[in-house]
Order: sequence, then structure tokens, then C-alpha cells
Amino acid sequence: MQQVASFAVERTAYLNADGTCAERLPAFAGDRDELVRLYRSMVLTRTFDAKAVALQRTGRLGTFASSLGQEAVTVGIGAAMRPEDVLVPSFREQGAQILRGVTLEEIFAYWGGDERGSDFAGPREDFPICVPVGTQAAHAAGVALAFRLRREPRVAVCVMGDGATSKGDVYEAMNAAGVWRLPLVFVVNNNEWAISVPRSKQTAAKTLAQKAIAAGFEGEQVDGNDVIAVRAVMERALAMARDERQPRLIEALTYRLSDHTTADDARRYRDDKEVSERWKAEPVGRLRGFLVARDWWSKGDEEKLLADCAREVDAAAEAYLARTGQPATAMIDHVFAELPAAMEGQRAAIAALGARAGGEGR
Amino acid sequence: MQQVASFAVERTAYLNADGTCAERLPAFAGDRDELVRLYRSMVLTRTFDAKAVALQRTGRLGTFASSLGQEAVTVGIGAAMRPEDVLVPSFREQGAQILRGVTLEEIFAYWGGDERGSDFAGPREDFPICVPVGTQAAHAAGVALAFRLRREPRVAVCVMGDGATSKGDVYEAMNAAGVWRLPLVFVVNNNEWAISVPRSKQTAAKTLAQKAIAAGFEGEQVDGNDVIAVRAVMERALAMARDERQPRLIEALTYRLSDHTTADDARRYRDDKEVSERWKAEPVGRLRGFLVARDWWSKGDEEKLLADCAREVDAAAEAYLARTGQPATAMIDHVFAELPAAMEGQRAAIAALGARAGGEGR
Amino acid sequence: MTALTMVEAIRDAMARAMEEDPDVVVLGEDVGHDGGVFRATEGLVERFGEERVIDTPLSEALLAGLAVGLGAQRMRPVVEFQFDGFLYPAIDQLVNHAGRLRNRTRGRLSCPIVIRAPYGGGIRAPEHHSESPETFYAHMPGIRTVIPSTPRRAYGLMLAAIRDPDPVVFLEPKRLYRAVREEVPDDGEALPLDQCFKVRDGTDVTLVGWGASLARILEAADLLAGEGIEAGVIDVATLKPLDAGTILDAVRRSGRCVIAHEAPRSYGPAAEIAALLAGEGLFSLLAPVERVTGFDVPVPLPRLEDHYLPDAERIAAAARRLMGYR
Amino acid sequence: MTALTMVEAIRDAMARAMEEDPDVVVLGEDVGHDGGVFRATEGLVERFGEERVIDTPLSEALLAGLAVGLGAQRMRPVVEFQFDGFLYPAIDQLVNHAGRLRNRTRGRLSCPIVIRAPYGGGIRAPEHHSESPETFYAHMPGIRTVIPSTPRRAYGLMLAAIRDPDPVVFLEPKRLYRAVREEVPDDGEALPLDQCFKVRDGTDVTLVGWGASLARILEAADLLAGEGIEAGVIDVATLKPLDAGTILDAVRRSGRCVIAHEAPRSYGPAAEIAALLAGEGLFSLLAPVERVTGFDVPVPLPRLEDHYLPDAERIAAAARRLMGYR
Ligand SMILES: Cc1ncc(C[n+]2csc(CCOP(=O)(O)OP(=O)(O)O)c2C)c(N)n1
Ligand SMILES: Cc1ncc(C[n+]2csc(CCOP(=O)(O)OP(=O)(O)O)c2C)c(N)n1
Ligand SMILES: [Mg+2]
Ligand SMILES: [Mg+2]
Repeated sequence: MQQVASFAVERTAYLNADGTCAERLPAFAGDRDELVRLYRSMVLTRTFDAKAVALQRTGRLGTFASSLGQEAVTVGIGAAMRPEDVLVPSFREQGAQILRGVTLEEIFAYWGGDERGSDFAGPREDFPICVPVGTQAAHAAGVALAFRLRREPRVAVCVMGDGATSKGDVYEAMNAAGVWRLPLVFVVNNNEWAISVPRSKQTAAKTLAQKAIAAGFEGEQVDGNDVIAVRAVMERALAMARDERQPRLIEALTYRLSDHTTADDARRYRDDKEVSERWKAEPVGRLRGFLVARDWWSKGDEEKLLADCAREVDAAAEAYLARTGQPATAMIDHVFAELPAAMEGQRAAIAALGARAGGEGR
Repeated sequence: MQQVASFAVERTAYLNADGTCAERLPAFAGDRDELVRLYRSMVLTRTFDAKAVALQRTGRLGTFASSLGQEAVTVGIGAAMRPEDVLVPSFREQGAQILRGVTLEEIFAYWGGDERGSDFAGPREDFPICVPVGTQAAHAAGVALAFRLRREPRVAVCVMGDGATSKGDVYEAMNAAGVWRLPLVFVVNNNEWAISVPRSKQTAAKTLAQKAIAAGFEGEQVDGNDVIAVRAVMERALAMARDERQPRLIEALTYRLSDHTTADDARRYRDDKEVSERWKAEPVGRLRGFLVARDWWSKGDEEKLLADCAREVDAAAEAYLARTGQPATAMIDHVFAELPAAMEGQRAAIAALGARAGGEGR
Repeated sequence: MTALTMVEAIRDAMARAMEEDPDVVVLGEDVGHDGGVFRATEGLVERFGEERVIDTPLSEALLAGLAVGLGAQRMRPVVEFQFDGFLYPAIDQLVNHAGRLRNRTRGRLSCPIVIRAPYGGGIRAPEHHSESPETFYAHMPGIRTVIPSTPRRAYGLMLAAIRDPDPVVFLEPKRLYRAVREEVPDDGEALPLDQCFKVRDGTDVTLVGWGASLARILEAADLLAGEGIEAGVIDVATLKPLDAGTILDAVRRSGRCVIAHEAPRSYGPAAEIAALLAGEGLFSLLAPVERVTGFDVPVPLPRLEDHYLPDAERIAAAARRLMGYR
Repeated sequence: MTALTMVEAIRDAMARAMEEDPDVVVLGEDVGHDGGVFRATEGLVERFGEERVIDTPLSEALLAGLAVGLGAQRMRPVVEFQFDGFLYPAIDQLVNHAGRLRNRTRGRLSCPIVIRAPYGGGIRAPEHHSESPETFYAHMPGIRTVIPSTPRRAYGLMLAAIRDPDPVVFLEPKRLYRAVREEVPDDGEALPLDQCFKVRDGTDVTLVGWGASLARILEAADLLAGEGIEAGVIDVATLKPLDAGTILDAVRRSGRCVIAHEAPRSYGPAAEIAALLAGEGLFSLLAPVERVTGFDVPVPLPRLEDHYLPDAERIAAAARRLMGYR
């Protein structure tokens, strides 16, 4: 027998759980402003999530997927991407979306059951939230293929959960990214659970990063509760995708501190003890510890930030709640660029239903 | 950065292209009878393929996929499996099917457009030929799961082409095999082409064996033109699957010497020179060289074998051609265990059509 | 005996089938300790163990293909798909394999499987969680399509589906999972898989539907009764094979038919029933066949969903229009 | 100008669209140097290069998803699926994404893609190579479904499909690929995507179909003409959105309608047309609407295929039955 190929998976981490450093930090970590930006984004995301859950509990929002505990992943992604890159998210990347300019009000609207929430004023080419798990991976490959064919120095970033790595369409997209050398970075938010299914029942692969080996490119792990590490590996991966057309898979190791969504009750299938244990490694406190240790962050800064975030989120929630509804005909007016003649009767019927209900929808 | 996982892919080969040995041979290779059985099966398969192509060319068979040059893969698989194992083939494994007791006449019938060809008298639980590439992988996982749940010491063997490794459903099945530790051996017949698409355009993975790494189990390569090697790695993999519930992926390196099917003209997309070069490594001559070198095979043996195979194949072809047709109603009588009342009208209509055409179908 | 919701009745049927037949296994995402996102499999893993109630990886194409392999080995998998919108990856396996394994092997191998999925709208669910894809399955040869509309029918039809030797797609109107309770004796009695239910008598107009639309239809029938119009109601719980006789008989008497469903209108399931009436039923028709359906648009997100789903008023209005013809 | 086969006409249309618009790219398995298994893309890679004529890995779900991503970037991918039976893995992407990307983003992103596949029976092909899945696509909101029946219509409809700003599923009757030749000027003229073609006049009975069935229908019309029955023929080349007006007009005059297709009967495409007639068209009908279709069985392998596919005799027989009603 002869060895014909060998592979390795590496892991990057900088911050320990207490905010001290394990390794030499990347350059940007010397920049207080940048770290504060990351910190602020994580806190804003967490504030937003809490508000969304509260709105759902009081019947003013639909089912919602919080990113509690995973803010470093999504903020690290959003912070490293360029505006002209394209984000192809799953449904838990509000942190990245916010950094890219999707408004809080739009995100509320989406989860509030209003399609206009996906008509982002900001990143016009970003994909909307994707609910059917893993189906977005092929979209990201298509976007990256367009970049490649047009020779644009842009990168598509596809985010998915650990559960999504079991989907065949994700594998197909990765394989295409490998063979065509697409400017495409896959990020797996490994929060250890896919609703009630733990990582260990999802796959026998020792790491999720190694899924890339099947597609012929490299995968790596990163401490997903360490926003400095996430931002650093994302930056490197984006540069390699942009400049050398090397796709890459980044597995971010984190934990879903919340229920799967507001429709879920995680106590049915996992131990509260496990959850409280994992609170110790959560990303927001960790970066705060680091900032405080450097004297880059004070109690006053914290109070002001929390107040700012609360104000911003509350304002967005109010704007969302105050939104006027769409007319019933909105459901048919955007299906085709131009309404086919054959659908005019249906449009009239919908208009009549709208009128019957007293004008616009909810 | 810290290395968290590493993997390797190995390759097994015994016979050189000229029939000499590269490594110490496995025990069964000391048994002339077994090697002659393998040799005979390869020659029979090749004879069958040639006849099938000839029948197609003269309008007496439908489109047919020859296994020319790949006989060692399919015969190696068939020889290593136990009768109670289950073969889940693609469409180029006639060699394995024949060894398992599917009759030549049945195989002719299938490709001749007669469903009865899949009603094997022999291996009653084997799957029929599978045309939609890769879809059989999940069936094999289901079969292996049944074995596991019933604690039967049986193994499912799923065979596919190099092109099939790009299918997401194949990956999903591999992932399931890994996480449930199914008694399941995947064999990739890497004949370097998927119709006109070369292996290099199919995936950037350096080996196809490494596809297993994504699923958390081991993959290995074997010289697919060396029937001793194929049989040996299959035997090992079957034992590990049976006794230790370790699934495995075997990539057999071979070459499609024929057109993709009789409907294909490979000269459109590949060089004749490439093909003649690859004839030098074909498996039948290679094993013959080995047998002759050991004095285990004579010119007389060869002549007799060729004559026997021709006779067997011709007899099967004649039986196939002499088969009586099915009645038109055969198309509806096997759709459900019992014909639903709602379909009786359709059955009557089909019977009338059959009568209109003068009784039974072709 | 306590009254059960539909989801409880389905659970009872699965549990009973598992008791009766060791080859019955339940598979799906989160069907184990979570009990399924709608709790249809709650308690089953505790009762039957992890080898018979199997949490799968998140792979819908796999789920259907696994079922084919298990079925070929004479197991009887009951596979839960989490939502209607995630069943589509299974179509390839259903149409290319499950529906034809028996036929293509001339009966040597078969596929005694049940594909379960919650379906339909009306619960203000997220995107892709309110689909009505029954046409896809009803159009596939070799597959039965069943949709219950009450707890009792759900119980009997589920038992029948599991015991049936061929593949059954079993769509469960999620809006009805907990909407009503009904006495459901756990008596092991299956219901036939090829008979419509005559739910209400009335010969002025025949209202036809299934699943969650049936409740809307019954509301409409009440509205109409208040106006002196006696509507007969048929629950087409077994869409395929379709019990044409029951529908034709009723329309022969009423001369008028309204078919209601949530699926998009064009090439939707009502078309088959209307076609039946335009064929064999033509000369009984006093009035045009009315289809009250979803529109040819994606199901809107919750804010506009109410304008999309057929409701009692739309159904009643259609019936009233038909009463204008004699 | 030489007469072209349908496959050549489709190739000409693709080539012209690629000339006109640099955003048009062709993708699929074996579309490059092999020119596609039916040679529909022959010569394109030589002319437009490997960056615009792209051989893909063997991954059908990917093909559809890639097209969505490319479309969102304003490219116009024309994606070849090798055979009808291998399109099913694409359904998830088509129904969950392609057909609703524009709607769910309120027009911000869109999906100007064409999904091409050879379809239908009649060429004695292997298993899974003779499917007629048009119902699946015609039932999906947000997607157009087009099926040409002559070289000329194939050219004009393909051009229209590529230029259309929304997704089009374009099914090509493989039996007709090389069956006839016709003058097809490469004039860049597209045909409308929402109009039926009136192919033959005749007011005794209206025969409706598309794709390969159309040739059978025309044969039937000849047979009938020989018996003094004047059959009008309509080619429903654009199944969705359906041009109901043309069909209703014709049946208003004839009072009789036969619809023919190869797809399985139940919940098949003819049902939509029959439903239309049972609705708006009811009072024009002198006779029951006849559906001459495939059966509710998997398409048989070649030996029994002829008994499955509707032929001229079956169509004519249905028309004759209708002539018994006045
Ligand atoms: C294709 C598909 N199947 C099932 C679901 C239902 N579902 C929603 S989220 C989820 C689990 C996803 O887990 P993971 O990928 O780890 O992401 P996470 O929710 O943990 O962020 C499931 C099964 C879905 N949305 N899509
Ligand atoms: C899902 C699917 N897509 C496309 C095809 C058409 N097709 C038949 S064989 C083949 C190539 C298969 O290549 P490979 O897996 O390498 O097997 P080989 O033919 O070389 O044995 C293709 C594309 C198919 N049968 N199934
Ligand atoms: Mg997760
Ligand atoms: Mg190959």
C-alpha cells in the first residue's frame, strides 16, 4: 500500500474565555476602534435578538431565530466582507446583515411576515434570508461564478449551520466551488445543534471543516466565540478567494445558547446544565474582558453602548410596528416582471378580497 | 494555529501491467481455481458486452452500457461478496451481477426494454440496475440500515461511477453510513469519464477516495485493472463492514475503453491515442499474463474458455430473442400490490389497446 | 377515552402500528427526544427505543431514498418530513424509485413506506412552511396520496397507510393538528384508502375538498344553509387513487360543484375533479364547476396569507353563483 | 436558407441569444465538446468559448441552484438537463427559489433563467428517459412552462424564453428533435410566451395538445377529415401561463374537445384544460371532454411503450365518440 494523499485541519483561536490571549494577535486587533466596532455590533445584535424574541412572545412578530451566543460568528463575517461582496445567509446571520447595512426595521419586517423586509435598501445584491436549509449554497456558487465570468474582484460568502452540512446540495455547491475555483467562502456556524439533533448525530466527521476535503479545497476551524479569530480567518479567506480564486470552508465553533427558534423548547432535548456551562465561553463578555484588560473600555462606555443599542432597536421596532400594510395585490404584483394577461383575472379576484377585508393587508 | 485532524488516502495494487507482481500477494492468489474463476468471469463479461453491443448495432437491443476495460472492478466486487449480501448497482456492473447469479438472458432482457429482466431469479434481494446516477446510494443505506436494525451479518455494496461522486444524494448516503456505522461498502468505478466530462472537470478532489473523509469514514484507492487487488480490498472492506460496522469507500482506478453507451461517440471528446494507451493496462490481459507466467493457463485453456463464453452468451442471446412478449396489461398489473378499483378502467383500456395491436407486446 | 387532537390521533396510529408490527420504524429530523416539531412522535422513542424511532441527519433526499432501501428489505418505514416546503428534495426518489420499484422488478421488490409531512397554511408560519404540494404526489404513478381532515379519519387512514403494501404520501393539515378534538377509539380499525367521505348531505350544490379546506367548506355549508341552500360536502381524503364514483354520484344529484383547496389554481388538484365532471359528469352539470383555490403565486408571508387561503366566504360565494343556474 | 430540425433550430436560437447578449451562458452536463447528448449545443463551445458554454459536474440540484445565483447577478443562464427523468432534483430549487426570488425580494433580485430538457417518449430510450413531467412545472407559481412542437416554434419560443426576465422551463419533445425539417429563418424574431397556436381549422371538434402529441393529433385530424369530420387543432405550446381564450374560443365553436398528452392521466396537464371547459366553457360543450393520455403507471420500457403513448388512432377514436353527441 502506498499513501497517495494526506490532509490536515487546523484551528485558529486568539482569545481565551477570560479575555486573555493565547496567541499573537492579528494586526487589526491593535486598533481599538475596530475592536469597539466589533464589540458594538455584537451587542447591537444581541439587543436586537432579545427584542425580537420579546415581540414574538407578545404576538407582534412571527417565529424568530435568535443568534444568542453566536454573535462573534456573524459579526466576524460581516466585518471582514467588503460592501461589493455578496452575503448569502441562512436565517441566523442578522449580525452580518446589520453590519452590511440591512436595517433593523427590515429584519423585523421579514420575521413579521412582510416580504418587503427582503427588499433591502442597503446591500442590494445580497441574498435574502434562506429558510430551506442548505439551498442557498448553490446560489452562492452561482453568484461566485458570475463574479468569475465577469472578472470582478468580489467574493460570495455563504453561511450555514452544522446541520446544513448534511445536505447534499451543500456538498454539490462545494464541489462546484472546488472544481471551478470560485471566489466563494463557506462558513459553517457550528452551534452544535440542529434543532434537537446534536452535532454527533449529524455526522461522524471529526470536524465539519473536513467536509471541504471532499470538494478538493481546504477547510479550517476557528473559535467561533472569538470575534478576533473569526474576523482574522475570514479576512484571510476572503483575500485568498478574491486574489487567488481559492474557495475555503471555515467551521466556526460556537454554541446556540437560545432555543432553536421561538417555536422551540430546547429543554425537551438538552440539559440546562450544558447550556449554563457554555455561557462561560460566550463571545460578548469575552471581547469585553479583553477590551477592559487593555483599558479600552469602561463601565461608562458599556452603559452608554447598552443604552444606544436599546434606543436604536426600540426605534426600529416602533417603525416596524407602525408600518402600513401592503395591499392584497402585492402578493401577485411581484411574481413576474410584468403580470401575464392570463393572471389578470386572479389579480382582480385578489383586489376584491383586499377590498372585502377593508383595504390593505396587515 | 493548531492541527486538530489529519487524514490519509492509500492505494493498493499487486499486479503490474505485464502481469508481474509489485507486492506480496493476498492468500487467495495462491489458489489457481479462484484466479481462474476471476479470469473466466472477466472474459465472460467481456464476451457478453461485445454481444450486447452487436445486438444493439443490429437493432435487437436498446441502448447498452459496456464495461469494456472495467471488468476487474465489477468481477472483483462480485467475487468478494457473499450470496446474502445485497448488491446495489449502477448500470455497468454486469460482471458482478453475473457472478451473483443474475442470468445473461435477464440482463439482455433489461436492456432490450423488458421489465422482466429485473425480476432476477437469482439474487432476489439485489437491486435492479439504477439509471438516475447516484440515486441508488440512499437505497444501499436503507438496505444496510435494515441489516443493522435486524442484526443480520450482511453487507450492502453500492457501486457508482466517478461522475456519481458529484451527486449530493451520494454524499447524503455516505454521511448517513458514517454516522450510523452502517454495514455498507461504496465502490467508485473511476473510469475517468462521465460521458464526455473527464474526472478533472468533475471535482478538484485529488482522489475520489477522500470523499469519504467528509462522511467520517475511510476511503482508499485500488488499482481497478488488477482484479486481485480489487477482490482483496473488497474482502477486507466487507469484513470490516460485517464485523465491525465500519463503512468504507473504495475508489477503483480504471478506464472506460468503450464509448459511454451505444448511444455515445467518444471520439467527439477524447483522443483515440489516449484510449489506445490505456488498452495497455486493461485487466483481462494482465491477469492472463500472471496466470501464464505461473504456468496456470495455457493456449488451450484460453481457446476453450473463449469458445465456452461465446457459446454461453450466444445461447443467452438466443433465449432472449426468442422470449415471448408481455401482454400490454403488464404495464399496470405490477404498479400496486393490488389494482385499485379506480384503475380498473385504465386497465381495460390498456387491454383493449393490446388487443388492437394483436395480442401481446413486443 | 378522551377526545384527541389530530396530531394525537396520528401518534396513536403510529404507536399501534409499531406495536403490531416490528418492521414499522419511524424516521425523520427531530422525531426522537424532541418528539417532532409538532410532537407527532412524542413519547415514541421512550416507548420503542432509538432503533425504531430514528433521528436522521438533515437530509431530505436521503430520507426518501432510505425509505426505498428499507422498504425493499420489507421494513415499513414511516418517515416524517418536517414541513411541506422541505419535501421537494424527496420528489426525485419518490417518482423515480418509490413509485416504481414494484413495477420495475415485476413485484420482486416493493416499497411499503409512508411519507408524512405537515402541510398547508393558516398558522402564520415562516416562509416555505405553508405549502400545499399535493398535486406533485397525486400525479405520480404508483403512489397513494392521503390527506386527513379530522382526528378520527387521521387515525384510520394512517393505520391503513402503514399497513398498505405500497408507498403512501400522507399530508397532515397542520392548521388542524390541534384545532379540534374528537373521540378516537384506538381500536386498530383502518379506513379504506380509496373512498371519499360523504360528510354532509345536501343536493343543491356539492362542495368538495380535503384537509384544512374542509373546515372552511363546512363553515360555508352552514352559511349557505342559513340562506336555504343545502350543500352536500365530500371529503376527498384519498386524493389518489381518486374515488370518482362518490363525487360523480353527488354531482349527479346536485348538478353543481365547488372544489376548494389551498394549492395554487393552475394545474392544481381541483382540476382533476373538474375534469372528471367535464368528462363522465358532464350531463349532470347545471352550472359551471367552480374552483376556489390559492392563486398562482407563492404563498404570501403571514401578513397577506389570509387573502390567499380560500375561506368560507369565498366558497359560499362560489356556491351562490352556481345557484343562479338551473 | 436550409430547412432545420428542431434541435438545430433550438441551437440557432441559443447561438443568436448568445451573440446578442453577453450575459447569456449555457451550462449543463456534456454541453461543451460533446455538444450535449442530443447535440443541441453542438458548436457553441467552439464559437463562444468554455466560459460561456460550461460543462458542469454531474449535479442536477446544483444546476438549478447555480442558475438562481447567476440570475440574481443578472446573468441569463440557459441550463440543459440531460433527460426529463433527471430534472426532479431541480424541483426544490425551482419551486422554492427560482419561482419566487423576484416575489420574495419585491423585485430586488430576479431569475431570468431557462431550464431546458428533452422530454417525452417514443424513441425507445432506457428507463427514466421517457418522462413527461410538465405538470410539475406548470403547477409552480412564478415559472413559465413552454413546449415547442415544430422547429420554427422552437426557435421563436426559445429566443423568447431566453429574453424573458423570469424563469422558463422549456421542455423539448425529443421524439421531434429530428423528426421533421422546416425553414427556420434566423431572424431573431421571438414568439409570444402566452399564446396558443391555432394549427388547423375545423369546427366539428377541437383537438388540443403540445409537443410530440401534436404530430399524433395532426395525424388524427387527417384520419377524421377522411371521414368527413373537420377537426380544429390547437398547439398549447405555452402551458403556463395558459392562453385560455384561444382554447375557449375554439371550443365555443366546436362544442367538442379532445386533449392529448403523454403524461400520466390523473392530476395531469389535460385536467387544467378540461377544468377550464367545465368552468367558463361549460355551456359551449356538446359532449364530454375527452382526455387521451398516458396511464397512471410508470412509462413502460420500450417493449410496451407503444401501448402507453397516445397515438392518432386513440385520439381519433375519442373524437369520433364525441361526434356521437349533438
Ligand atoms: C431543508 C430543510 N429541512 C428542514 C428544515 C427545518 N429546520 C429549520 S432549521 C433546522 C435545523 C438547522 O440546523 P443548523 O443547520 O445546525 O442551523 P441552526 O439552526 O443551528 O443555526 C431544521 C431542521 C429546513 N428549514 N429546511
Ligand atoms: C441524475 C442523472 N443525471 C444524468 C444522467 C445521464 N447520464 C447517464 S450516465 C452519465 C455519466 C455517468 O458517469 P459516471 O458516474 O462516471 O459513470 P460511468 O458512466 O462512467 O460508468 C450521465 C450524465 C443520469 N443517468 N442520471
Ligand atoms: Mg446548528
Ligand atoms: Mg465514469
